[in-house]
Amino acid sequence: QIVQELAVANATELVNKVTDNCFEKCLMSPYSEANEQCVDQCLAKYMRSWNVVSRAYIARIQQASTSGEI
Amino acid sequence: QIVQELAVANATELVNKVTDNCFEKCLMSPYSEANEQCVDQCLAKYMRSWNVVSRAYIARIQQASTSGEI
Amino acid sequence: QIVQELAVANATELVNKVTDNCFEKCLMSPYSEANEQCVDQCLAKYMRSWNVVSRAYIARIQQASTSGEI
Amino acid sequence: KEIATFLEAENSKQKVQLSIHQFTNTCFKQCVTSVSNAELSSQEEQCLNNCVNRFLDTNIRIVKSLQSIQ
Amino acid sequence: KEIATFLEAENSKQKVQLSIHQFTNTCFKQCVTSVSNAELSSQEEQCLNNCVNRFLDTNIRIVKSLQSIQ
Amino acid sequence: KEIATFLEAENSKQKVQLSIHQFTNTCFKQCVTSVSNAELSSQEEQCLNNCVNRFLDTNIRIVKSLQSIQ
Repeated sequence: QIVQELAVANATELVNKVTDNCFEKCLMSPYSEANEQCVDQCLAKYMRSWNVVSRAYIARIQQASTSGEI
Repeated sequence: QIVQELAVANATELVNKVTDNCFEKCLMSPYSEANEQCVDQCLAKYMRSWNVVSRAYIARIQQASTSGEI
Repeated sequence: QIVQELAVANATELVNKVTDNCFEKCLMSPYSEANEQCVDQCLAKYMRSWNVVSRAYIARIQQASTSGEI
Repeated sequence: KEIATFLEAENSKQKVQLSIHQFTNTCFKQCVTSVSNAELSSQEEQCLNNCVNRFLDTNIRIVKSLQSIQ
Repeated sequence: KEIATFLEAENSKQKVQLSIHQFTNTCFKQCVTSVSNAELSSQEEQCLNNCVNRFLDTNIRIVKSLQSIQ
Repeated sequence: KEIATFLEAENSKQKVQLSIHQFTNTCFKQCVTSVSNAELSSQEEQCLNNCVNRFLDTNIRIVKSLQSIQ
């Protein structure tokens, strides 16, 4: 049950951060127009970025762990 | 007692966000001068904005709830 | 044990805020170069700022407490 | 069981309140540029309304896209 | 009862610490523009002092206004 | 004892996840300026990689400096 709660927390965090970033990149004050295509591309790009960041961070942790740094 | 704690949490959140926003809009580095008139107007405008946002959000929730979206 | 947990929480908060601020001031996209000298100076300046802010805030609390404001 | 229902209702109300605080903070920054008087202009009020609705559109679209990926 | 007093005192100290972290973060961003050396200039130090005091002025004025509305 | 080990492992995994969310948020803002298509350019991907690594360099340097001061 804890694992499930953490998964929900992670999904919520992801949705909140993508919404903030893609709202910022795709919608401009006075916000009179929606821009769904931009939001879709932004989401795709955010997920790809998440993968790149994730790989880079885990590589760094493993490297530090192998060299006995942590 | 829980209701009261939530009310306090809400009031604290409101005070913090108004202070941040009105400090940002009314006071400029090097911060040598106070600007009480600006802070008063900013607070009034923030409370009006809170009401507009609140109505818009609740209208949207009710609409989604009526159409069975949520 | 509570005191120790609070000390850890404080140290973590300090490290996070210094890292954010000094990353922002010292490193520029595309982030291809490190800038250790800048980070060291930034950290020193942040700690000095922490001391100035701390003194100013505590002086204000004591003043308010003496004048019976709080 | 009544207590559980009561707590759940309070919890939902609290989430709505927190969303209103967050939206007001985000949309006030973008839509209210001048605080030289205490009234909202009709453009500012329209912008706040649009801001909430476009933010929710963005949020809903992202949630649906992420659900369809799974 | 002594434990309660101890915990309350720790809680107040912790709140003061968190405020100092928050003020340092906000005021460092505005007052310290260059980190080309490790010393604070007298202008920067004055700006940090003013920043804390003006932020507290703003906060107190907003709290008092909100209390008088109720 | 197995439960404690399990909870600790989940806790570490959760911290890694939260760091990845935070890094993606920070680095996406800086490295991804256009969302006019859904693919990451090689420059953007390189920037994201560098961003994570420079952020960690900064973080590690600050932690070590603060430890050496104590």
